[in-house]
Amino acid sequence: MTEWGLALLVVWPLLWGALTMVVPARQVTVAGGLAALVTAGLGVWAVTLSPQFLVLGNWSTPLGLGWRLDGMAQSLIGVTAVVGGLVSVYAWLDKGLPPTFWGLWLGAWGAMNALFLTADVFHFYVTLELLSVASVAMVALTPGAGATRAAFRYLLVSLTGSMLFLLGVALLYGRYGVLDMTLLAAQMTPDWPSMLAFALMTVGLLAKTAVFPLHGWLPQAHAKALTAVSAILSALVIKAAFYGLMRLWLEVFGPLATVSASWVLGLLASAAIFWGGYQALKTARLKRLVAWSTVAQVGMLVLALALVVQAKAISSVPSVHLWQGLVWLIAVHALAKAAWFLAAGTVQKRADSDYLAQIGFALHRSPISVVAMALAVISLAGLPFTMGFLGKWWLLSLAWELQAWAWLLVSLLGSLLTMAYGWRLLNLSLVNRGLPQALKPVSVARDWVALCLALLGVMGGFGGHWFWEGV
Amino acid sequence: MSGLIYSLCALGLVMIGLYGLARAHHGLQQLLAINVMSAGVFMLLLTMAARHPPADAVPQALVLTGIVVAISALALGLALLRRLAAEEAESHD
Amino acid sequence: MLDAILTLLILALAWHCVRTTDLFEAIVVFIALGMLVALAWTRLQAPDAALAEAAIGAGLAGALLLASLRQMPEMSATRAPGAKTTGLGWFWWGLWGALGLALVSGVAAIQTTSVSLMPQVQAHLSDSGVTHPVTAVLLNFRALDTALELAVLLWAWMAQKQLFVPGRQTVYPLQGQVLKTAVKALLPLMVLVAVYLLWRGSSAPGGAFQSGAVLASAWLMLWLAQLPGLSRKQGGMRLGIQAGWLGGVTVFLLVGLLGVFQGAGFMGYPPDQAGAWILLIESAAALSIGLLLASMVLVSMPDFQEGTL
Amino acid sequence: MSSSFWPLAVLMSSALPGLVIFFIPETRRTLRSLLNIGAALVKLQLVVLLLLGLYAGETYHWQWSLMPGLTLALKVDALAGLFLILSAVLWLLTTLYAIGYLEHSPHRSRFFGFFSLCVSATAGVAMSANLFTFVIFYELLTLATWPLVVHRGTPQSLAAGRVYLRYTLISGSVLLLGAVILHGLVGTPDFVPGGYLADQGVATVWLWVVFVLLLIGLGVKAALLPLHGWLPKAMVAPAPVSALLHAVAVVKAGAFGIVRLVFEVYGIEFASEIGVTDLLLVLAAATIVYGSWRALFETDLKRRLAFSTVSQVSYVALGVALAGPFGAIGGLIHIVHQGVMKITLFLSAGNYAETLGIHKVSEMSGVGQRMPWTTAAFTLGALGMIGFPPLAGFVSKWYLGLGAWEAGANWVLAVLLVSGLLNAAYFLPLLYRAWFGPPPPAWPQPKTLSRVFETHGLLLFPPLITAMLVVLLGLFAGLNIATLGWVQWLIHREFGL
Amino acid sequence: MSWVMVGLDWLGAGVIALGVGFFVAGTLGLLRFDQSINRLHALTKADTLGLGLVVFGLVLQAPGLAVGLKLIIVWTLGLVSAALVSHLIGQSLCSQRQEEP
Repeated sequence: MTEWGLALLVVWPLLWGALTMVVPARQVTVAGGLAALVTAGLGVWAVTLSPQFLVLGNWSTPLGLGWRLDGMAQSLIGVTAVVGGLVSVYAWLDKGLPPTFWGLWLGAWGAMNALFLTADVFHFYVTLELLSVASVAMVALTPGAGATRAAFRYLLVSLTGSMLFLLGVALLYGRYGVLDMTLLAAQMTPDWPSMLAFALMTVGLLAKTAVFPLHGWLPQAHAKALTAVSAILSALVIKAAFYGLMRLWLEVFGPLATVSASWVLGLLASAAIFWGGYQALKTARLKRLVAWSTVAQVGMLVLALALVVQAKAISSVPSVHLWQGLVWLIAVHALAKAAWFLAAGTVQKRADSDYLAQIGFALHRSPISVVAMALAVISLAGLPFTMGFLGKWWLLSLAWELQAWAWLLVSLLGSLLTMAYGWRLLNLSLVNRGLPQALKPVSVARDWVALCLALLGVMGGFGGHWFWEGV
Repeated sequence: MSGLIYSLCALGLVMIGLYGLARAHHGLQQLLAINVMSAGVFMLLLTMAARHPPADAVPQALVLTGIVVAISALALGLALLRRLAAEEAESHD
Repeated sequence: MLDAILTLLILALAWHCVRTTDLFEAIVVFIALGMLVALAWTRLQAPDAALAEAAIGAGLAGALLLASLRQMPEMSATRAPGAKTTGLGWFWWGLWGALGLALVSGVAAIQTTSVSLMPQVQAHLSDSGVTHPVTAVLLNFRALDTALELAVLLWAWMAQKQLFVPGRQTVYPLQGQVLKTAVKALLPLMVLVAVYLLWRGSSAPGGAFQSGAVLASAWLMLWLAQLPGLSRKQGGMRLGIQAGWLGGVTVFLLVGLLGVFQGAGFMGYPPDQAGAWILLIESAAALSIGLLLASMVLVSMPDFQEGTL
Repeated sequence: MSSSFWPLAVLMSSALPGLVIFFIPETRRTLRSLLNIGAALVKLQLVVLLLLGLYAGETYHWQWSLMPGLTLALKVDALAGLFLILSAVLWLLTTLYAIGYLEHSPHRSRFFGFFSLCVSATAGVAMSANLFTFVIFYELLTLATWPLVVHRGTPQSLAAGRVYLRYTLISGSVLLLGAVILHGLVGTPDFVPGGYLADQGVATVWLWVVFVLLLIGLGVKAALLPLHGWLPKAMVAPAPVSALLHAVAVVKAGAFGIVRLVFEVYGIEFASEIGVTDLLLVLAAATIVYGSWRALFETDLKRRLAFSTVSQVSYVALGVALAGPFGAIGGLIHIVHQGVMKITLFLSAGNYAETLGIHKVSEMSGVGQRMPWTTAAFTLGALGMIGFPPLAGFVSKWYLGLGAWEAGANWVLAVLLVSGLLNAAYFLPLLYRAWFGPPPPAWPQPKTLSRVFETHGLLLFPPLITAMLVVLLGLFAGLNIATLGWVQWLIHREFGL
Repeated sequence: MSWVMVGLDWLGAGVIALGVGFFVAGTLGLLRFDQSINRLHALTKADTLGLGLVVFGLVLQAPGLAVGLKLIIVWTLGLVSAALVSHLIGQSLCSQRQEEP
């Protein structure tokens, strides 16, 4: 029964995504919406399964493809299901969305589910490629030259990233003759070709996760995209590439991921945090601020990964729930960033302008979106009563255990920066001098979806202990 | 012996592709550079396959998959470029 | 000896393709490069890959590039001659060189290791339903890879359909009977070749991709000759075309799903009927690849009207 | 350790109405006031019940595990009871006052929503049973108070808000860092009266680092010397906000945190043994003198009161740092007494500003004739602050003196004396001018808020009640229900000193 | 019998060499002629003849009849497509020339 369910998890969104090309435009939103909700249901159901290793087509792994459902994959599938489901509800309410959005979104979703499940390195490349094609297409949905240029730049960076990743896969196959992650991890020896493959694949994935030196494409792409699309990109698509990084560093290239290697990650992460924060403080546009905050938060995630790698390398440190913390931080960012982007999009639609100077009145008139944004900022900054706070506590205690003072300081400064640019926005909502202007009518339901996502970020904090002990 | 030459050729293609990508001024050149690079990577995979007779079928299957992915990415890139050209032409006149 | 010359030729062409600032020249050189790379792959005993590279990598990609270039007139003008080519600073050259050296040393180290999955492939070939190892890997052992790759093609087409912008350049229509009669004569042969490629895929190099490419070029020839063929206006063609697009992915995934019920696991086929299932999937895939690639090239044609697809 | 839900009930009694009030439309004034006052009364009732239960030996403990090794735990013990009763009583009075004060201003639902959230955060701070929960509620207090400080939305209030945030959020992170390091060293057990760090064998350098970090975190809210900058600036907020928050909730949370830290994390003997209390002593003393000194020169009434708060709160820290039974008693009593006295002063200052538009000290002359009752309350509060014998201030200063003498730190006695003189120096001329000074020809913005009283009924009675409390707490300190009796019982039971 | 085979091989090789010569001539024509029409002329004529000779040479060396027949088909297809393509290019060149006199 479980194999049938997992198969459906991947096949259902892809099939319905393909079918949306045939369904006439009027019914597409309904068909797409329903398919999305069913996928969300499947995703949540998948979380309840017990971890297992599944072989496709009864061909044992070195030859065939393996699906692995361990704690990390399950939680990410669950996060994608929850955030994806709610963003689909928002997209269903957003009338301005072109119908092809649904086909692309379901394709991306199917790709992400397949990506989280796969245990094969080349299959990971193919799913990542499908995800990138769908995401680039979604960015290009917005009319206007800006979006097309941003989409083209996104395509270029992701193609280069994929090529480097594939080059790494070729070297790995040349060296070990095996493509399955678990088998690779077993045979991995720190010799020159493996190190080269490791470096190439890491750079490839760093480009796709938009970590500091290779982040150029993200602000335009996420700022120019439609609201629902930018939420999907920031909250979910980035995480798929980061998941790849997690798999490589924590599992496939275990012996190679030494402490000095984690220093490289840490430096990149710190640069991302400070540069992203600085730009977020400087920018004058709403969605660009949220996009730059994604760059900074991705930095925090990579910093957490660096710490976990360091912990695993020393391995004397008691495994204080290493990967759970990482997945927890991913869930925090997914929920908070999706809520922030949706709320920002609604407010921007009401004020019909993206400039921070002109949205004062719209902010003032959409209290629910402001609360959603406030909760999202609080969760990202790691202030209490949110999942973010627990995530930050875990990160700090891990840094303290490893005596990694630099990273301890960076993560603290990072969350302070988050508060700084987050409050820049909240200040606007409390200033009641915004000049009254005609606001575009936007259905309140969309604010509630954003608030619902933000509240999940808060409620998640309470339900956490079954995640930490259970999974 | 011939395997080594072709792997050098493959790496040459990859390096030229990277150089071309860095140096390109026009979107089309960037796409061409990426396709040159992917041809290089595929050739590397095939040299891995041809190290010992009989030629290993798995990398060849990977290359087939890779070619289709490369062509779809190229087609998408060109579609974006065409639209960009149309939009810029509109904005000029 | 031949390999050395071929390698030098390929690298020279690639260098020229990248260095030249005239886009048309770059594309022509790229097509030639595709041909030579296909030749090199035959030397590497990879006939399937060579066929695919020649048909798709050089042929269709070339057509696509040339058609798109036609629609970017003002951008195709080469950079002003005086402009300083952005000489890559010594730092970048150093990095580039280092990466090159690293790669060469890495690959050289691997050259001697003798690891290959071929023994497992040959061991399980008997119950994979086909005799040709590449097709067995593509459609049986790593079936989900191919299914998702078809999905990539479909989603790329979905994006292009969304991005379509009618061409605005003047076009010189190809009148005269010569093309029409030639196409009428060649078409059955091309379809025959496509079916033959598809059929022999189970026992020798060939299969869905190559036959799909031939089908695509057949469709293109039809359209170029303004013969009625691929257009929504003709009666049932509209649904036929859309079904064609989705055919490949949907059939593959549904058969895969069916595998779960038949006890062969997701993306698996019961051993005795494997050959039949694979043939079904291959034909659907060939049809949809052909249609998709043809549509992609047609959409980039300058004089392509909105409603035809 | 019965896991009863009482502590949660106290917390929810003000949090839930707060959340409901957010959604009440602006126009429904009566519904909002009813809900507010009802919640305040329920909370007061609950707290009184709990205190009686506590006196009878009950224990109330509730916990919820969030992460392995980290539980959200609420416990009502004697110390928590002290702070709870203070915040419950004063929240009721200030709500009445706020309803009167914000008669026609916009965004009242938002105001009262955050107002209740802030009080529930204070209750959370009081009842938190381990450092992890304390940090959570402590930061939540910042988040709940910021919208109140910035309530008016004017540029000055936004600037004050920005300063407030900069101080509190940075100190919050420092506090979190200290808590994490402590968690790394010894984990996060519940607060234990004798402190749980004594025999953990932790290197003293780390003990000092953690203490300094936690002290910085708490010091900002307790307005210790270098970190007090935000308090005077936050006076821009409406009067009820500056009254409840900056005299009772926020500032007291900091002081309460210091008490928990020294008594129940380090343990009083261990703390003085490794010498951290000396650091605290010096800091408290310096703040006391500096606060009173700056208050002397402030021309704006509320800023003068703010600086006097800065100095008064450090009495609590002083009492804790004296590491003796009497010092401890003095410090703990002062938490309540200073709260009651300071709120009287702030409410009266709010009355003056609201009814006559008086903001400057110089405008105070002759206000006694125009508003006798408010000025009477103001006088009682001021005399209490100076430490005039029968009033509440005197009791705590007396015990502080005893503690200082018993600890043999004579210079602390001198500090108490000097600060008492300084208090007198900045309050007495004020009183003199208010009662005996000639009334000005016209008040800055005179408003007749009510025909029968000198100002709006809701504005007048709360300061009177608190002034009466100042007197009662002074006279009947010894009763076990009054603060002194409660604290002596607490000190005897908890610390066996 | 074996010398017949050897003779055929040598004859085939000679014919192929001749074919290659024509190919070289065709490419030379491509590079030397100025107008594209003339280049078109050189390419179609010389290369098709070259291809014919090469194919004929291979047929001589071909192991079996089937392979020979396939080679013939290849040559005919080459012929047809060369003619078709040159016609189309010539046509579009002329229509372009009518545009700008």
